[in-house]
Amino acid sequence: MIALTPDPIDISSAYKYLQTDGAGAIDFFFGVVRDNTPGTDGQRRDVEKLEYEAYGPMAIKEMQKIADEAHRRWPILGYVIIHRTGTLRIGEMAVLIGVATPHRAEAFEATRYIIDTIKQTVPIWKKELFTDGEVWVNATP
Amino acid sequence: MIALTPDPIDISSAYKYLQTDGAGAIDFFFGVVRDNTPGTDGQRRDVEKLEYEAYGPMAIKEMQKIADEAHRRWPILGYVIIHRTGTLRIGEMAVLIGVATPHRAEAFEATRYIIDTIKQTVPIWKKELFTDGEVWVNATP
Amino acid sequence: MNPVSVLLFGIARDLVGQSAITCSLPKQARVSDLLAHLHEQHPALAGIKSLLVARNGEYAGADARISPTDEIALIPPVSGG
Amino acid sequence: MNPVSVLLFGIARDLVGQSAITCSLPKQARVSDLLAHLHEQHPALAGIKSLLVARNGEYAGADARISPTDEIALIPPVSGG
Repeated sequence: MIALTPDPIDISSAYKYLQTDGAGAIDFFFGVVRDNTPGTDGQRRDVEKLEYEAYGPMAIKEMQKIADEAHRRWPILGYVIIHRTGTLRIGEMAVLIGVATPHRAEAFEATRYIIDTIKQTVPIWKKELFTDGEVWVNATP
Repeated sequence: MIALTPDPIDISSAYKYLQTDGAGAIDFFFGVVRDNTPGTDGQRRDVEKLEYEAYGPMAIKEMQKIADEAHRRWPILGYVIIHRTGTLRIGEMAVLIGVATPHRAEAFEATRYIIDTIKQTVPIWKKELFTDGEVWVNATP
Repeated sequence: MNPVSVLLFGIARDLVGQSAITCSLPKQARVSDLLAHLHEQHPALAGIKSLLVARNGEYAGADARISPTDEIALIPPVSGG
Repeated sequence: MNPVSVLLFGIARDLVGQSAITCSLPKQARVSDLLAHLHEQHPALAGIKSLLVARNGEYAGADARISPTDEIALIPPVSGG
């Protein structure tokens, strides 16, 4: 299952979706809005909220490619990739990756592959909003 | 939080327990009862249910040692280790490991360290029950 | 010349001030021509670390051709997750 | 001689048929003495891949001393998770 959603992500339904009788291991990764970020000067800067924006149809396509590649590499019984869009407050979940496999090593590896690759290729953008300004993450030299 | 419990493990409360404002990444590992296991002849054998037994006080102590060591190695903001005991049916969750950290690499690494080490040192035993017999896992030559 | 509509996201949209613009490009134009045109018309785009182009929802290389019916989007550095 | 109570778990309990047994060990006995005694009294334990001993909830080496007030447990190969 792959989704972009403006609504809060529900962990329990993602877990239920992944339960299959052959699964011995399920790994979940949650990306959560942290209350601080290193500023350009390396100093900690307090984050107020984040805004996530996606090029929806292409983002779905790119996430599907990542899931397909993960399927080729590991014996995946089920996966869930859900990315939130819109304004997120501190502590809210921005992304949930879930992978069910027969054994644990492959669940960890596939989950990590999926989140690492999402951060590299999927057209989703994050703006950090501070009390005194805002920054599109990773966008400027 | 470290617990042994005869009751079903609740994901949502584990997640809530881990949410802190400094956490950017949370990794969850779930060990789930699989419907099959490789038999001694390497052939797939259908599992009916599992029974987990623990030497409770020592199991808690050993899990605490693992959590403490993980804390020394990674910048952990919170962790949950819950292991089920008693009879478990196919698809039920036997163990939940959850780790919250500022960044994702350390969440994956710490979670994997904890589950890998639990399987090596914590006095918990698993019996596989088949339609035609039973086996204490890993107990005989 | 062909009119080509270009979707803008994230910092690209903020710098240009619009979420879509229309460019006039020669027939047979390539992605590299589009980028050159956009940088000329919107010098502020130079403030972005890197810019890729998607054609019909797929990343397209500098030599890819652009036709008026293609859906074109500018992709600044992604930062999802 | 000292009476020492030993907790049994998993396959060890199944093979011996009891969840706790009392052994009579010499004063100053070590873990290795306990294991030798148990293997003699309960030859079925030889069917287990390996047996460790816990003393007061901590793994104890072969040379560790056992006193009557210690909580002693036999630890067959663990298989949690």
